[in-house]
This record gives sequence, C-alpha cells and structure tokens, in this order.
Amino acid sequence: MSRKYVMEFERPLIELEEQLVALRRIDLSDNPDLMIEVSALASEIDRLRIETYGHLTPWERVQVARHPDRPKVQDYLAAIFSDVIELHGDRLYGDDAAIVAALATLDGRRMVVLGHRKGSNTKENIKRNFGSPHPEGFRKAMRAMRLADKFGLPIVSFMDTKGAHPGIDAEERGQAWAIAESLALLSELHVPIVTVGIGEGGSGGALAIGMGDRLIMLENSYYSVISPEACASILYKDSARAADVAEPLKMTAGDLLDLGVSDETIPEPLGGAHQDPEAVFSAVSERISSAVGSLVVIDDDELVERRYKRHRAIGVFEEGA
Amino acid sequence: MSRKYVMEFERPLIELEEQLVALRRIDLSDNPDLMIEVSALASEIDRLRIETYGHLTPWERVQVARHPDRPKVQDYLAAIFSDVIELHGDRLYGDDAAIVAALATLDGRRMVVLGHRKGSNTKENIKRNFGSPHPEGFRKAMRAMRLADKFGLPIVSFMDTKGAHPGIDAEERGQAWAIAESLALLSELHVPIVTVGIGEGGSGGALAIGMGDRLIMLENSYYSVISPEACASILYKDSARAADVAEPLKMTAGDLLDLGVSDETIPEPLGGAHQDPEAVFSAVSERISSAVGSLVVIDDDELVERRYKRHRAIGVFEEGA
Amino acid sequence: MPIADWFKARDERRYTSIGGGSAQTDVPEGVWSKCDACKRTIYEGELVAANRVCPHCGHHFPLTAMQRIDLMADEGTFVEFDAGLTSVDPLQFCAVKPYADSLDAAQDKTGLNEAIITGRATIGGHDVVIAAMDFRFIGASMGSAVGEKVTRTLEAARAEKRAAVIVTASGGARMQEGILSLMQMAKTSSAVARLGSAGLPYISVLTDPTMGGVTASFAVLADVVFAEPAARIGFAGPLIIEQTIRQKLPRGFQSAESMLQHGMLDGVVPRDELASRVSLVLDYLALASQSGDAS
Amino acid sequence: MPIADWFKARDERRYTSIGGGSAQTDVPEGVWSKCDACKRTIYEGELVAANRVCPHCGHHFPLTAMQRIDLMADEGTFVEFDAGLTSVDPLQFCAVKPYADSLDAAQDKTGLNEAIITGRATIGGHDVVIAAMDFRFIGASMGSAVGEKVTRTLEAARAEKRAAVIVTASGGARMQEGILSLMQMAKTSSAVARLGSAGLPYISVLTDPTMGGVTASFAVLADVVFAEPAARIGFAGPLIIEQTIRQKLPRGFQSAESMLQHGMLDGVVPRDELASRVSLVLDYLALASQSGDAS
Ligand SMILES: [Zn+2]
Ligand SMILES: [Zn+2]
Repeated sequence: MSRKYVMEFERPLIELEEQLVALRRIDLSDNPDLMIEVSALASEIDRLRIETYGHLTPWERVQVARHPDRPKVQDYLAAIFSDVIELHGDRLYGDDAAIVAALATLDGRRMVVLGHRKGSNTKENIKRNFGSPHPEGFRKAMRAMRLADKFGLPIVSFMDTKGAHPGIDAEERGQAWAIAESLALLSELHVPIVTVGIGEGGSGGALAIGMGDRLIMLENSYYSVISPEACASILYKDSARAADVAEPLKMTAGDLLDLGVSDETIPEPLGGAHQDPEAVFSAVSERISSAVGSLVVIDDDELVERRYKRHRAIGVFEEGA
Repeated sequence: MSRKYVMEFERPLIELEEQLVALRRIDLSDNPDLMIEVSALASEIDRLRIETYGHLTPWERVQVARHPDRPKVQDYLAAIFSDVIELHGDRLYGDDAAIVAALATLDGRRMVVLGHRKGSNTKENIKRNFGSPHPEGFRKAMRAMRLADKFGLPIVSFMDTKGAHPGIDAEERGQAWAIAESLALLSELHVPIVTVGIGEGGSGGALAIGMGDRLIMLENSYYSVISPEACASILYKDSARAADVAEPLKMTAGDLLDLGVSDETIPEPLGGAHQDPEAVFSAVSERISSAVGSLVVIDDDELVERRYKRHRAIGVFEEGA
Repeated sequence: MPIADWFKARDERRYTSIGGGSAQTDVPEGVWSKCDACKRTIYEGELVAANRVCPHCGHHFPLTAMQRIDLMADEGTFVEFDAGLTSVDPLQFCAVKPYADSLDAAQDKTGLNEAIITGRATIGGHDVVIAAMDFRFIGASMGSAVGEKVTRTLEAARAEKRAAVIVTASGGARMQEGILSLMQMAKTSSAVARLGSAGLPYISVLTDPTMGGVTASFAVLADVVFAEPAARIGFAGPLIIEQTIRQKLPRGFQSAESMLQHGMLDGVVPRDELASRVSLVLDYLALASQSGDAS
Repeated sequence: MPIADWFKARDERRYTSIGGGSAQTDVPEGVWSKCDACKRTIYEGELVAANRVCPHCGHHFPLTAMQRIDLMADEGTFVEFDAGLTSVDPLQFCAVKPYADSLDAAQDKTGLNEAIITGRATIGGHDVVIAAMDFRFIGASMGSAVGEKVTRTLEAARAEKRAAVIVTASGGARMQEGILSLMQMAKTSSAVARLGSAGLPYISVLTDPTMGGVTASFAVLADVVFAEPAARIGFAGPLIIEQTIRQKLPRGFQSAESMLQHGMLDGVVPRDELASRVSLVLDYLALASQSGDAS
C-alpha cells in the first residue's frame, strides 16, 4: 500500500495514529498496563485530532485546499451532475485541458458548468498543467459563457487554480487580454452565475471564471489576490515564508465572508473535504441548487444590474476633502 | 536600370518598343529609307498596343491583376485617403501583415479601411506572405469590423489576394473558422460595406473581407471560386493549363457584372492600372465616395436586410417537381 | 453461411472496391466488404447493423445522405424539403467535360437531384430541420442548389422555431459554377447568423471529408460542432498545402482528432453515439430556447 | 552655463539616481539627469522640453500622473475628480511593515492621495474623461481607491457621454488589500463593459510598466490600445515566469514592440505623438458616436 499524502501540520497526529495501529496489532490481553496505555493513546489521538483540525490556521487551510485527494471539478461532475457533455476548444488556437466547460444537469436543471481542472494524478496533472490555464482555456470558457447566454442556461463555475499559467507562450497569446475579456463578458451575461470555491482561488486566473452573482466557498478553500508564496517572495524575498502572509492576506473562506466578498461558507468534514467527499458533494449540490433557484426567477436585466452593483460595491476607501 | 516586369502576352509588343527606342538613338537624318521604316514601326507598335491590350483574354487579365507594379491597398491609402491610423492585431495571436485594417478618411468621411496587403517588393512580400492571410489576419479584420459597427463607421474593403494561406499552421489555427466567422459577422454589421476588387480575388480568403453591400471591380481585377492554376490542376492534372480554365470560370470583372455579383466596373488605362495609377486612384476614389454616400442614408436595419437579400438572391438553379 | 458453402460460392462472387479508397484490392460486392483502413473483410449484414462502422477497427465507412438522415432522425418523422431542386449549368462550364454531363452522371449514379437532402424531422422528440450531404454527388460540392437548399433549411428553422442539424461532407465549393458557388458561402453564412440572432440552436456534424468552402461557411458556424472519428476537416486541401509549403504533412493533420486538439471542435463522436449525443445537446439548447426557463 | 563655471559649480551639486533604474550611478539632481538606457547625461531643461524622452536614444523616462495629463489634455481644460479619495487599510495589513505606513510614505513622497489622477478634460477639443496612473505611488498598484476612481471615471464618461482616455502604469493589484484589490478587476472591467454598451469610445495608453491585474482588466479592454515604446506589458512578472519555466526569457519579451507583433496592441506610439494620435482616434470614434453619421 502506497503511503498516503501527509500535510506538514498533521504529521504528529498521523504518526501517533500509525503507532496506535501498530500497537493494536499486538495481543495485549495479558498486559493490562499496556492496554491502559493504548487506551490513553487513543484518547490523546482524539484530542489531538480536534486540536489539529479544529482550528486550522490560514496557511494550514491553504495546504488542505491543495491536498491531492481533495475533490476536484471532475469529481463534482461525476458525483452530482448528470447528462454531462463536455464542450471543447476556443475555436481559435487550442483546447486547454486546464479548463473544463460542459453542459450538465443538476437536480433536473440544465446548465453550463465551468471549472479549473487539475489532474487526479501526476500524469493527468502534467496534461492539465496542474489546473493553470493558458489564454485558450479562458477563451474556451468564454465560448461556453456565450452559449449559456444565448440559450438561457445558468452557469455554475468551480474555482480551483493556483492561477493563470505564468509562461512565455501564455503571455504572448494574451493572458491578460483573455482574463480581462472574460471579466467584461461575465459582467454582461443575462444568465445566473454561481461560483463555488472548491480549492485554490489564485488571483486573476481564478476570478476570470469566478466572477458572478453568488460566491460559495468551501470552508478550506482560499481565494486570494496573490499566492502566499509569491507574496512572501516579494515582501520577505523568501517564498518559504508563505505561512507568514497567509493570515494578513485574508484569503480564507471565513475572511471572504467577513469582507462581504463571498455569500456563504460550506463547512467541511474534520480534516478537509477529502476525508468525506460524499458529504461535501451533497452539501455543494444542495447549495448550488438553492443559489441557482433563487437567481433564475430574477429578470434578466435586473440580474445584470445586480451583478454590476455587487462588484461596484466592493472596496474600502475614504472620501477626503 | 533594372529591367521592367514583362507579362508573357505583351512580350512581342515590348520587344518592338525596345527596338524602336534603340533605333531612335541612331542618327538617321541621312537615311530617309530607314526613317520611313522607323515611322512604320512606330505605327505598327501603336496598332499592336491596341491589339495586345484592347481585348485582353481572361487569362491575360489575371496576369495584369497580378502585375507587381499594380497599385496595392497601401497605394490607395496613400493616394486617396488622409488621416490614416493603422489598427493592429487580433488580440488573440498575432498581427498578420497580409491584412491591413485602418481608420482612414476619404473626402472628409471617416471610415474603416480593410484590405489584403501584398508587398511592394520581394522583401516586403515575404513579410506580408504575398497578401495571403492566416486566420489572425481575418480575426484582425473582424476586430476592425466590430469597431466600425460600434462607432457607425462605413467599411471600405480592398480585395487583393491569391487566397487564404494554405499551410499547416493556418489550418491548425482554424483558417476555415476564421473565414466563416468573418462572413457571419459581415452579414450582421449595421454599417455600409463597400468592396473594391483591385487585383486578385482568390476564393474564400477574398470573400472573407469582400462580402458587403456593393462590389466595385477594376476592369482587370478578377474574383474566383478557385485560382485558375488550382482548377487546372484538378481538371487537367496540370496547373500550367490555367489559361484554359480562366475563361470557363467566368472570373473577370465583366463576367461578374454579367452574373449580377458585382455592381460596377471601373475601366483601367490601356495595359492596366499600373500604366496610369493616378487616373485609377481618382476613379476609385470617386466611385467609393459615391457608393458610400448612397449607403449611409439607408436605415441600419434596412441595410442589413438588403445585404441579406443581396446574397440570398445569388445562385441559379431549377425548381423541380 | 457454412464455410464449405462459402468456398464453393467464392468463384461466383463479383469483386469490387468499397469506400472510395485507393487500394484496388478485390472485395466481394454485396455480400462482403473490405475495410479501407484495416483491409479485413466484413460481412455486409454486419456492416449494416453497425451503421457501416468496421467491427474490426472502428473505421467509419461513408454514408449516403439518406443513410445519414435515417441514422439521426426519429423513425418515420422525416419530411423532405425541395426534393426537386436541382443544379443547372449557369456558366455553360466546360473544361475536360461539360458540367452538365457531370450533373447527369451524378444524378444517375445516386438517384439524387443534388448533393444534399434537407427536410423536417424530430430528433429525440425535438423538432428540427435536418440536412445531410452526399459525397457521391460531385464530391458534395456546394453550388447554387446546395447553397439554396441549406439556406432554405436554415430559414425554415427560423420561421418554424426549430433547431437545425446539418451533417456535412464536402470537397468544397463547386468550381463548375464559378463565383456563384463562392457566393453560396456568403449566403449560407448569413442564414446561420440570422438563425443565431433568433436564438435558435444549430448543431453540425462534420463527416469525412469536410473541406473548403463548406467548412469555411455554414459547417463550422454551429453552436455545437461535432465530428466523426478520423474525418478529414479543413480549408485547403492537403495536396495544395504540400505544394505550397514543400514538405510532408504531419501524421493526423486535418483529422477530426487533430482539429479537436486545436480547439476547433466540441467533440469527436463515434457514429453509434451521434443521434443520442445530438439529441442530448438539443435537450439543453432547444428546451432552454423554447421555455426560457432561466431568463 | 560656461564650461568653466560648470566645473566650478560641480562640487556644490547633489547627485541622485533618476528613473528608477538599478544602476546607482551619480547624476546631478535638478540640473542634469542620466539616461537609464544609454547612460548619457541630459540637461534637465532639454529633458523637460522633450517630454522626458532621452534626446540621445529615445528612452522614455517615467512621467508622473500630472505630467501625463498635461501631456494629453488640452491646456487648462483638466478638472479633477475625487482628489480627496484615498486608500484606507481595510485588512490592517502588516507584513514586513504596515500597509498604513506605506500609504503615508507614498503620499509624502508624491504629494498625491492615491496612485491615479482622474478628471474631465478635452483632448483635441473632444470631451473626455481622463485618468493617469502614477507609478511612484506604491507601484501604482490597484487597490480599492484606484479601482473606485477608475470606475467612477468610466461611469462619468457614460453619464456625460464622453470618451474615456486612460494612461496606465502599474505593477498590478495592491496585495496589501488582499481580495478587495482582486475584486477591483471585476469592478473596473464591468464599468468598461457598460461604457462600451453605451457606444462610447475608450482609448488606453499603456506605459512602462503595465502588469498584472491592471493589464488583465481595464487597461486592455479599450477600443483602441496604444503603448509607449519599450513599455513592459504583461500579466505575470518576468521573475515569476523565469522561476516557473526555469529558463531565461527571450530578449524583448513583454515589450510593447513584442506585444504589438503578437497582436495585442493597435500601435506603439512615441510620446511626442501620443496626444495627437489619441485626438485623431477620437475624431473617428467620438464624432461618429455622437453624430451617428453612418447609421
Ligand atoms: Zn477496419
Ligand atoms: Zn538615452
């Protein structure tokens, strides 16, 4: 059995858990003292589990958001949607595997699903560039957005990216242009747009398909103007100090709710969504249905107006003399 | 002095002209017989000039249309337009030098000018791919079309291409898609579109910026579904037999007028537009102004409707039982 | 057929080539076909049952326009438009042979009046207009008649608020009609644009081969574009490209799979899934456009 | 100044670095500047007369926001919007040093309240709203105040039927305001879209450097996009790209000239032609949009 992925902060807990497993393999029926010790260890582990996972720091949440076993857009598509037809290509240059666009059905409601698509394993991650889109990915998403708009299909967008790909070809094919145009387009669509932050929400590359009428964040997903590593690299000239900036950047689901940027937080199982994906699927499905349901009844123009006001209102500043 | 470009069919004439020039360099004052011969040669040349250029065959017109000294879109821009601001790029991939898009002013009227852009010399022709656009060229043109539509600027389009570039990269970036989208877009623009065939009009690559409300053809320009070489290559397995298919393809300005595809023909100086560019500039300028002037007064929606009907009506077929 | 009978009957069979391939290998006509791709023989009944997809290698044999419609439309729902609409020879075109003769020969060979069949039908219960091209008819090239039939079909979709489904196969524009056939690109593209402005869905299915002026007009302007496996799709023909660039084309160039990778298609769909896939897309687009559920 | 006096006065001069370059060579402040590009010295008066373009090599020195507006707007026509609108420190951000301190320092250094100046003016007689960014102010990064000022400016253009002209220079989003600054991309892009729907023209001029969230929002959404020569324009910073791809970047990467070649700009315009070029574009777009001549 391959060793499971261990996040740094959960290592002490995992090690104790492994010791407990080892101890329980031994027949202790003639050693009551040791049995008591094992029992104490089990209690200690229970306590430590709560301590470890019960109050995650922002940096720990970032690690949970990046956990390789964390459910990804393809898992949501498989688990909660039916009649899925993936749409491909930007009709211009390529079919970016880091973005998924699909016709999909949730609770009988036809919609367009967008998402950053990370791979489920290393090989797939290389193909999908670890979920970091090139311009053609955003342009594929834009094509799907226009299709949704034309045919009155609500859009549900799953945000999960470290960010738009920083590369020579991406810059030369207009990464900034693709993101900007996607934002302008999203602002004018006459259909509801619900975004779910399911993992990483890295900067403009996340926003480019994440701007909409409702933002729902999983408890351990993050959404930030800059990755904590890049921020630490700028401020401390040391990307290893990411943990130090994760808190001040206010990038957790809780921060976003406090700041009025997100609308709701979906709690995760103790330790993260990967500990009980089924529970997460069910909650996400229910919250999307509810959000879309509350938006489809709004008149088109009113919807666009509200979306404008929603983003118009974000920002804190002072009116001087 | 570099030798001037000679078209195959004018070679006998040019050779006689050169002989005449040589003879006239000789002092013939003491040789009246020879003087008479020279005079006869001059008359013969005049006769031959009319014979050579007066009734060009379709294949000869194709050669005139391709003459390297023939005025090109940049010559028209310089000669008859003012306040020219070239627009660049498709915002997607590149800036195709084989297509020009510009804000330009004719007789005080602001407009958008499009054109296939051949080079004025070999070096420039290589840069401009001999006026054969890649998809990014058509997409640049589309950007200019949308700009024209948004700001109510009439479009004048100069057609002069052997055709869209047939190449691996062009195919892979969606040559057919770019052309088709350009046609669909042109069909819906709410501004007048006047096209002038100034040289070659090769197939879909010409049509992609050539579809509009009025088609004006220079006398020796051509416009064809397929190049005569490619047609001969298919039918005779021999592209050298292009001359044999130029007539049946009905690709001359006169044919187009007869078929109802073009609206008017601008006569050229004897021998072709390159023999007296100024006269051609003046005629073209006048005809564009007149065409645009007659279109700008038409209501937007009516204009689109008429454009639809214009193309809707093209085609000859039989209704059977 | 018992194997002994098969050997016994062998000499009585006529052999012919199937599928338009260049390999002039002998194949039993009517009873046995030989696959262009894997060269294996296939019993005709098996081929028909598999919608003319090779059971050995998955190669998709060409279909006639009527076979296409049978494949896509709900049984018994197809009603043809403009069956009598035919090409004439507007340019009196004659090079090598008269266009009029080519038309006659194509009509004789196919029993069709033109290279496309159009009409009304339902697909998975959705009201559609449907068109399918027939490559046997002068390479399903688009002249005035094809352009007119496509345009009328798209106009009917708009008038009757139906979705449009077009299955393409074409060598491109019909050069024997000169500039008139080029203009069919403008005409059909305009009709697609109008249908789109009316908010009605259009799905196209590109089959082998879809080239030239058909690709560069109505074929690729659909809301959702599918293609059959290995279909050749492009603008310029491979020979012209090779002549221009003076190098060999890469393997798989202009294949449906390559065009998918280059972002030009929504999917490559095996023939036996086509009808259900198109029907499902119509569930999304046609229902939404009719009920206005979300807006 | 006679050469002898110059030598005499030399020791009295203070030397400082100009233009934000990394070379810490001494340059006489106020009187002489040293060009970052060609390293030659330029008499300050000459530099001012040339709009701070090096007369030796054409290098474009940075301009302040007010210098930008002076360069673009017709003289005496500029009326500022929201001069008192300033950033606060919504996240109480503190890493290395408090954001509040950075704001104070930037205000002290520049005499500005924020990294952008916005207002009403005319350009070549055309009514416009105009905005210019000031890189000295925390790298002209976009936080809530910049986003708000850009948005109000675009909204004013819409309300007053004016064209919008924005001169950008920015390191990107202002990370000290976290997600709030990311959301300014959505806010400003929405405002551009609205202006566009109203049929009003928007021209942007990208100057060195225009990066990150400013490039990826309002900067490139203009109807016509110009850039100054050699301006660095992009989304990701070159260091991040080098770290990601582990190779050196090609020469000229992310330069205005390279972005023009890659289809992203309408033109690279030398500073001394900028105002007249923008004015001429407005002749096309603003007049047309007001007179409705063609439609
Ligand atoms: Zn086979
Ligand atoms: Zn210099």
